[in-house]
Amino acid sequence: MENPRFELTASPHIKGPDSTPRIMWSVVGSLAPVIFAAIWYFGPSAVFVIAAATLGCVLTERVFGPGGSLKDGSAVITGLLLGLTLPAGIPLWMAFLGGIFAIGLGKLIFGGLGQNVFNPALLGRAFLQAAFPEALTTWPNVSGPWWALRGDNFALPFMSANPVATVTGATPLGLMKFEGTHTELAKLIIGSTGGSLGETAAVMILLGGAYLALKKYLDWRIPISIFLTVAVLSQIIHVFMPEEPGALFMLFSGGLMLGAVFMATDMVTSPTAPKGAWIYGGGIGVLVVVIRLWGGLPEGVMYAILLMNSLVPFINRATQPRLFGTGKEAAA
Amino acid sequence: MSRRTTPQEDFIRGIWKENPVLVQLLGLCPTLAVTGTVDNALTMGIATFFVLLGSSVLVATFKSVIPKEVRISAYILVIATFVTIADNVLHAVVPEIHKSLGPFVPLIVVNCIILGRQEAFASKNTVGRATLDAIGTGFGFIITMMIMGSMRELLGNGTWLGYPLFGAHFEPWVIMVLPPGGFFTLGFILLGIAWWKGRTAVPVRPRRWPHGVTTEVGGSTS
Amino acid sequence: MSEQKLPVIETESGGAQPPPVQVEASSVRLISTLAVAGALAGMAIVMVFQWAKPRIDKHNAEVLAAAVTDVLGGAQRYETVFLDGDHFTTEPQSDTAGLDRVYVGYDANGQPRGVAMEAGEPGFQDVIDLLFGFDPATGDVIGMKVLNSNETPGLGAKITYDSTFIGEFNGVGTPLQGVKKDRAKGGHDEVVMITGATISSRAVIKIINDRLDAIEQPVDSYWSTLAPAAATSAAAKSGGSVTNAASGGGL
Amino acid sequence: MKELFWIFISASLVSNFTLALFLGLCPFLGVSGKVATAVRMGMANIFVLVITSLTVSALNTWVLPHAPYLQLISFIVVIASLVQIVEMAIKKLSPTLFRELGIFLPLITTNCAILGLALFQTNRGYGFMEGLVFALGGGVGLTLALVLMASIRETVELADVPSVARNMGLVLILAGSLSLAFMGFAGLFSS
Repeated sequence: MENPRFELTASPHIKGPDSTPRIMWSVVGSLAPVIFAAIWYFGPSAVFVIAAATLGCVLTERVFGPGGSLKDGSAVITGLLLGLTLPAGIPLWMAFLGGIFAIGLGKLIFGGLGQNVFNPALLGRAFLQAAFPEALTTWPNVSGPWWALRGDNFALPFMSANPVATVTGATPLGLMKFEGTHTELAKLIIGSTGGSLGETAAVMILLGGAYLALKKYLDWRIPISIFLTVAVLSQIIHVFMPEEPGALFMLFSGGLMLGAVFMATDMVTSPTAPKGAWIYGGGIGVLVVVIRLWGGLPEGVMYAILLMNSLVPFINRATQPRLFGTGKEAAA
Repeated sequence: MSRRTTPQEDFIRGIWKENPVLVQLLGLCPTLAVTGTVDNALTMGIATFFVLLGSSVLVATFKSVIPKEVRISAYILVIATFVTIADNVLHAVVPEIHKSLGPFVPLIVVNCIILGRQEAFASKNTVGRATLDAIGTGFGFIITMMIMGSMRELLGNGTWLGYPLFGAHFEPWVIMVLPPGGFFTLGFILLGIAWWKGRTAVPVRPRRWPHGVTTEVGGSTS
Repeated sequence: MSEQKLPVIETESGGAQPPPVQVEASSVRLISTLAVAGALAGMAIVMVFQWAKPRIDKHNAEVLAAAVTDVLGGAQRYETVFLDGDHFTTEPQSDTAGLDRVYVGYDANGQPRGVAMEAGEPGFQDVIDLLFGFDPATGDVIGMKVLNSNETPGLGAKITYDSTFIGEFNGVGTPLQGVKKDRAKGGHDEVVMITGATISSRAVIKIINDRLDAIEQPVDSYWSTLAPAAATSAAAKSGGSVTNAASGGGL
Repeated sequence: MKELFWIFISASLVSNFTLALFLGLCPFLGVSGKVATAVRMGMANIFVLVITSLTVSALNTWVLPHAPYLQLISFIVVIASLVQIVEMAIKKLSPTLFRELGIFLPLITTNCAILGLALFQTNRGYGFMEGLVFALGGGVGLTLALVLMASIRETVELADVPSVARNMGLVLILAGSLSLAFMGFAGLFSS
């Protein structure tokens, strides 16, 4: 502490020698199985939506970001993640707009990589959800030919989508909340249910997450604490109120896996100290259960993470007496 | 008052250079709360204009009679009277808009713009100048409300004053008429103004984090 | 008066005045100024209020009358009845201000058409207030109109203007059952909800059901004093609604 | 009981006083630079809101039914003087508490949130207990928004924020993002 040497790189710098671009491109790689599953279930629509969201992010970074900042790959990750949280049938212009918002107001306005408060992809998703609630809650059914579009992807910019010709379904959480019907666990695990592009295939998400955790590119405490909190809390509630779903259903339905593994662990917007990570994960878990069971919306992972993102500066204050220069102790 | 201003300056100042909302950041509560539609924003702007003008004229007329010690109480009394009048008139004349404005009409009382103009200008100047100043500031407020209301209604509903402008297939951006949309719209306008001003003048400030930053910055917050 | 001199003059005048005298003198002035201002303000307010009050009252009455006509399928006139204790009456003993009330509508022939009642409960964002018409003779809801709501524009807010949804309340058995569009079976007690706005739709249905739960008994008994002939069918119907509830309970 | 609980949740989270109803924006944007100050400001606000709610309940019960046109003036005058009296009492009884909260009290009296509470409480026809819970919920919501904003701003102070966003631009975008995140509470405990 006597003579601190500052290396002025962007914020994810506590994890050792790996450079930011290298970490970021590994994350992109770990998303491959999830993207594969999305294309498997949702056909060409998945490719278009993910591409549109990524294009929105990359173009915004290119136009407004500092020179050369595209190389670190963070804009691509934001775009891929945003795309994976969207329903397959969404008009592409909306996905593109979400990408612009995510990078523009979610990241660049704070000064670029490592300085933002909210997870950009989720902020973009929350913006789209608030702006186009109907398009964002129209879930295509997983049946039908693979190559068919899952909705009016090619609606003209600023225009509404035509009513979908294919049958629309509901997410397992929606079915649970509004109809009281359960979805089989096996379906939830392999992902053949309604939902956002990347959230359905739990196995693939865990695969990508395990890779990142092994390479120490994500803090395993965060997903584990989220899973534990959600499982324990919902199981306790299930015992007292049997009509509420149990732990397994809560874990494998909705965006919990995707959010816990890829969004909540975003190094920039999660706490730096281990203790902080536990508090943060626990908070997300509690909020998810509360919003899912007693809120007006069927799913709350996105809001839970955003809300806890806003608490991260506070958690960091509480768990780290000094904001700077403690990186090495925290990582050890 | 270091320098006498011309009547034109009294009038024009409130519209742009000292725009109450965009430059002084006063009266944000109504600017964000009731600008979801143009007619709400316009009604609110006119009501505030009326209260501001009435109070300024009255305060400037009686400035020598009002003792300094109770001036704030007297101003608030005057403002509250005008607001009550405006509230009742709106309720009787445009009941639908009054309903959708809800408690935000009475809340004009605590709009800092009005009390601010009384304290800073009307109580120190002639009736004529106070009138010009109130009209200018009031117009500045109405214009800001209209900009906010237009942006939010156009994008959020595809209409302007209720007339559809973008055709039947326009997909409205619902967020614009929700509370976050209010914050984002005003934020965007302020970013735009800062960009415009930065383009014409002031060189970019140096980064806050030059290389020799000391550790005290981290320590001072705890 | 040049700029440099100004502060000097001020300090001089401030220092020269003997403070106690000034405080004494101004305290009377303070109070009298405020009193005069207050009196003038009061007068101005009362004048405007007297001008506005009848207009506001007239408008409120018109809105209510229009709403009652609306939800009671074109009732010609209506009568306000108050819940005094456990029964409804047109002339309650206690002060009417704090009493629950419903509006009984009559058609052109002076026959009672139905009962309109206000109800409100939390929706998606905020409290939804609505008025609905109820026919105690058949036990059906015969109309619904949202008076106040703060639901999501373009989505939940459709409960106020979506004519298909509002039409669903035109003759539907109680307690109401909310169903999704593609799951409607055509039952007499089914209300098809707005796609994408199920939470707000459900809230409307729940508000009506809860209100009826709480108030149907006294409404029915008041109704039977109005139309003795209808009393038997009202009793028969309440048996009917129990079966409805039982069959709906499994869903 | 259930209704009181909902009123609390609604005022603090679902329709957060600051982030959804835009009440108390002045302190939210002006006094949210430091967490310590924000906490104290929030506490002082809760305190004044509770006093306001009690006052408004009393006025609504005994005075305003007879003179409805005096609503606005009586709210302003009575609340302002009551806060002043309480301020003097605190100064006398607990100088420590006064040092903590006192400097904020005069500021708060002319704050949107105070008059807003009075008007919303009256418009929604809340009685004594409901009003009190509404005031507490509103105060907690306001404090929550204030403290969150302050802790975020302390962090963002250290970021290379582009010059166009240095002043209020970024703060408003942050407020919008917080407001967006709070939309997750929509419909909470409503059924």
